[in-house]
Amino acid sequence: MSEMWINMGPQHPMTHGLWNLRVKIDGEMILDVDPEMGYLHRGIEKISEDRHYNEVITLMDRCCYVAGFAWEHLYIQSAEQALGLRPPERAEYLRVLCDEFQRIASHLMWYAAFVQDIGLMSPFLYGMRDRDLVLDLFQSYTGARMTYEYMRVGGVRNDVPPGFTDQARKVLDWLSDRFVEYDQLCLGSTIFRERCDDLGTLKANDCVAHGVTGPMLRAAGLKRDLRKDRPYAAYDRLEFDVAVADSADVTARYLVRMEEMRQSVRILRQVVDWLDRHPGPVLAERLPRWLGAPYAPIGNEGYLLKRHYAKGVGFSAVEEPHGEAQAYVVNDGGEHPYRVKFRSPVFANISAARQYLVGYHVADIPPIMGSVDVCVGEVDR
Amino acid sequence: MASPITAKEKPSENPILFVARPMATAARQFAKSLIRPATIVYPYERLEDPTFRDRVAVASGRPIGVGHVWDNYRGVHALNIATCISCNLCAFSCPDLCIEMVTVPGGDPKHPKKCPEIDYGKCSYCGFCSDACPEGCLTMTTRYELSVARRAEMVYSPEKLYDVFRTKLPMNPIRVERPANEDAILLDPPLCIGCNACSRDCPTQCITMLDIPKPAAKPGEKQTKRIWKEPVINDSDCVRCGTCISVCPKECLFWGTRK
Amino acid sequence: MQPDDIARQLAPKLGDGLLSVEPFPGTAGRVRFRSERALELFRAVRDDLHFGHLSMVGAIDWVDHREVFYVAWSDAATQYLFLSTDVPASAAHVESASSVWPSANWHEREAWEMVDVTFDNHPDLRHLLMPDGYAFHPLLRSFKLHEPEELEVKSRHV
Amino acid sequence: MASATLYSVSDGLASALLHALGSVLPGPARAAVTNPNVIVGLAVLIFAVILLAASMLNTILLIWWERKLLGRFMDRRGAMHVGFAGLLQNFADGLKLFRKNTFQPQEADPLGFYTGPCAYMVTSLIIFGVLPISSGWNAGTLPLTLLLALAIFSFAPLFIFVSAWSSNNKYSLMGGMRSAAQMIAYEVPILLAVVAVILVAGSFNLTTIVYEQQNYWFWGPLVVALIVFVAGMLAEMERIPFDLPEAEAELVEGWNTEYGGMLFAFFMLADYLRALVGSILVVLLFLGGWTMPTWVPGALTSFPLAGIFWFMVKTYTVFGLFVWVRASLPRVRTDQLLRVGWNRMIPLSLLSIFLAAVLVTVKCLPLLGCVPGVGS
Repeated sequence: MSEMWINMGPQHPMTHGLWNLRVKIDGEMILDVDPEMGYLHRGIEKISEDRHYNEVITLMDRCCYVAGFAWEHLYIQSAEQALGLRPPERAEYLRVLCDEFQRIASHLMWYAAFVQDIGLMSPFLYGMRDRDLVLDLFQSYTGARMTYEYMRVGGVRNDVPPGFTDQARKVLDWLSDRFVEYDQLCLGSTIFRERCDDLGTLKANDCVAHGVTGPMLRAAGLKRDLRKDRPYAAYDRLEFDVAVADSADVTARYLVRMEEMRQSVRILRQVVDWLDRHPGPVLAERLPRWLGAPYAPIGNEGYLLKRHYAKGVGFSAVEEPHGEAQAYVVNDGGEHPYRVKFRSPVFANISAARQYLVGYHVADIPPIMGSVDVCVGEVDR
Repeated sequence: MASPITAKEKPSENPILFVARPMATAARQFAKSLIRPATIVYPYERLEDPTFRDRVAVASGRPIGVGHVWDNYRGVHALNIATCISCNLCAFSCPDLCIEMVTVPGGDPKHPKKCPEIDYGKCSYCGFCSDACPEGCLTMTTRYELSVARRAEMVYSPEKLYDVFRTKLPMNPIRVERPANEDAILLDPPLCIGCNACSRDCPTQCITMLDIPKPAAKPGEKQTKRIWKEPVINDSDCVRCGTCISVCPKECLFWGTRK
Repeated sequence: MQPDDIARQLAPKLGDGLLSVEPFPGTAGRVRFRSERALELFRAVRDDLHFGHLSMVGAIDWVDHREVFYVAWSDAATQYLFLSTDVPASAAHVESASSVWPSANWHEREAWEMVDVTFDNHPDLRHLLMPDGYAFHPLLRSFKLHEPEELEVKSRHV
Repeated sequence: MASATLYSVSDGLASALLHALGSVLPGPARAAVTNPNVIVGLAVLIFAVILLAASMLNTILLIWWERKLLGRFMDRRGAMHVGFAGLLQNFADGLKLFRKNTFQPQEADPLGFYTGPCAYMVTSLIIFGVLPISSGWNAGTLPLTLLLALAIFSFAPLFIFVSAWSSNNKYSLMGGMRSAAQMIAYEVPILLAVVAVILVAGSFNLTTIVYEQQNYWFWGPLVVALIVFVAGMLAEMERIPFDLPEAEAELVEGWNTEYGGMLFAFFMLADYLRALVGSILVVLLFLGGWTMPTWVPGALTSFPLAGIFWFMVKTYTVFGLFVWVRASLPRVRTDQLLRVGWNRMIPLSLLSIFLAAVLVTVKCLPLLGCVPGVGS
């Protein structure tokens, strides 16, 4: 066979979403790749310009559909900075609760998709099954399983219901046992190691140069985690370790994500204990009119603009399950954000695709891209 | 600080063991699921059924739904037409513009009563409307089965939402605390003509028109038709819906902070 | 790292190319610079201040001018640094950062197609999220979203 | 227990039918229909129809079996709605595929595109003609049935490649290429492993091989050959971990990407026909075919058609093993398969031949912990 381009996507089992990986191959070898994005572009940044600060939250859940909480948290942090508000402490812990459970759910989703990519059939369903328990928890206090709309500028919508913490502990116990099974199914299998060792290697300096963050960067041995480096919410009051591996390949990414789930369980146990001991308000006491319960935006625009909140900008970053997400919110004093800009970690991770795909086989594309953990919703936004 | 996890832990080259570990795990799972697979056979078994949840939890050992709060689920809305005050807040707060206020029978002919009509083709179930509802008459229920044969059926009229209310489904018990609000509706007195529009349309009847002294007419000034009354707003009853601002013909009401 | 430190380290290299360094939430500070001296600034920030990781490039349309902003991260200082430059709307172009930080590549493509800021010497300035040949720049303020009534899909009568 | 054979049943059926027909016909016509040659012809036809129906039914049952087993491995239930425990689900699926439009890509070559799946199906079906199911339940006593079965079995990659090439799709082409490359890697070790069996049994005839196992099944002494054979069969059947030609994650559906409707159903059916054949071959060569060990109570081995019953039990168990492998192992890469084929499986199979030769020479077969068996 001579060289040819093949389109992996936009409808392809490897893509896990809508995108197109154009691959130039010679036989089974990859010579060049060119990711094409934009099939899921919904213009969230543009729509946000026409929405109230709280109404953007509904878009954030849809930004990344497997890590909605992380994006809500990200946006809320920036918006609070831009508007000069602080949430109560209990809300911060609740946000950590959401974030870490979301990290587990997202990593379980990644696990399911990743093992499916290398042909492991049953762990796919094990991952989905256990993720469902976390979604049950989400549903019990937010009322939805994927699109939570739970965090508010200035806090969170409501407190967790009574009995939640006990249930959360049970789920955490169950999940800790399952992680052992996952390792047996993957690491214990020589075929898995044959498939994944020394595959898709991206060394630390390449990661930094190409903006790669998250588990991919930590798998290259760089100990960088915003939760430790620039603690936000309640992370500075919680004990955990940063998962790092050193071989920078697909196996290393697997190990890092597995360890992150274990660390999340560790964090969550502390958070749940804290929540039991410290009742309190979950929403800031005094909020601007358009930030509390949503009030009518109608009325006299002229008067409205006369007494706006001080102009401000908000910039914040959170450690999303996929990596480092940033949001930049510009408040020009009106009731809508003037400009919202998001930095999606997967966006940067995919943009480096040429660095970690070229030179491997066609059959290696699914495991490598699986180990990147692509979520197209947040790439295209 | 934990030491870095090292990835290299080469599996043994023994070809027998190499299949043994994952296959043993799969077989263990097989044996477990012979007793009770994780599947919920949906139309026959429902997650919202507490007896079912407990049964499954016992049979499979999974912490499924033990203490699971199903009532918080954000499903189809229920509307209590009787207590609705037509304040429009649900429609204003909807980020997807799926709520339209439509006239329902029961109001007086001059000022018809308007209640929300929800288009579930657009609704994103964010719950902002029920959070905004000052009277608690628009809530979300646990109903989640919504498939219809025609798109027009996705639009739930107030009567249909009232039917949902009457089925006595578990209502979403979460009430968002209204934060103390520093905003109030203020009056710009020189502009007011005392037309009574705000007081007439106020959904909570919290605006009363009080007489104000009529200033002495200056010589040569043309007599205006000004009614010498002025609205006084009772802040504790006001739900801050802004209806008065929108109906004010002279734009003399505005948002502000009460001193 | 404080804004003053940054200013002190950057000033000798850039001279009048550096406009100001001011505090900025969540970061070590905001460096405002002249767009003509962009490449020098990027090199100085990467090599002298050791901000080796470029996280984000974006642009804002302020109607009369456009602002291009960069966010860099330093592992040593564990801090972000915010760089921004103003370019006139009539000639919105700035030197590409992708020769200094390869990660700028896609971010600049996005900024170009969204806010219409051209990045000179960019290796591959193509459409990223929008289809090829798309004539508009959606994040310009002049690009108005349709009124909701226009967007509404009328239900079919069946 | 050769009281009834499949051929004698169909022969009796044919002659009864034709004689009944002849009795109502006038003289010359009666003579014509009761001609022995006509009877034999009809008997062969009936035989073929029974064989076809039996193999198809078994294949569909096999798919159901896989779906149910795989479901439990994955902590779910498998097909459960159509018929009892979902037994009829596959018929419903087949009906659905049958009703679908058969389409052809614009640039495809119709000749290869249509003949590929048909030939794939036909070759898979032909093998059943030479497989003995129980004593006497086979088409004929050809001396070289084992070789014939394996020869037909290895036709498939050719037809896969034909249909892949003529689909004019890059994914199909890569799948076809992989299929062809894979064949070279696993056919040789399979045949070498079979040589070990032939050495011990002293015959190419499958029936004889089974009778040779009356006293001890071959899986004990020839365990190395069994491992090589099972691994090779997994590759031959294109099942995980060796399903690279249709590796779903990267090649969409591999060589049958462009097929839909009944043509796809042909591929699907033929895949499972081949899985059935593979399981049957394992049973015949290593697990004593329809024979059962002596410690099994006589009541369990002497009822009518007990041979077929136990044969089926063994076959479905062997297939269950394949399903277990599929449920717990990931897919290997092409180069890894080739490496395993050439570097591991061929030496192993040569070793198994050597072991078999030693065993035959020193005549110590029953000493090696094999299961003593008895003919049923």
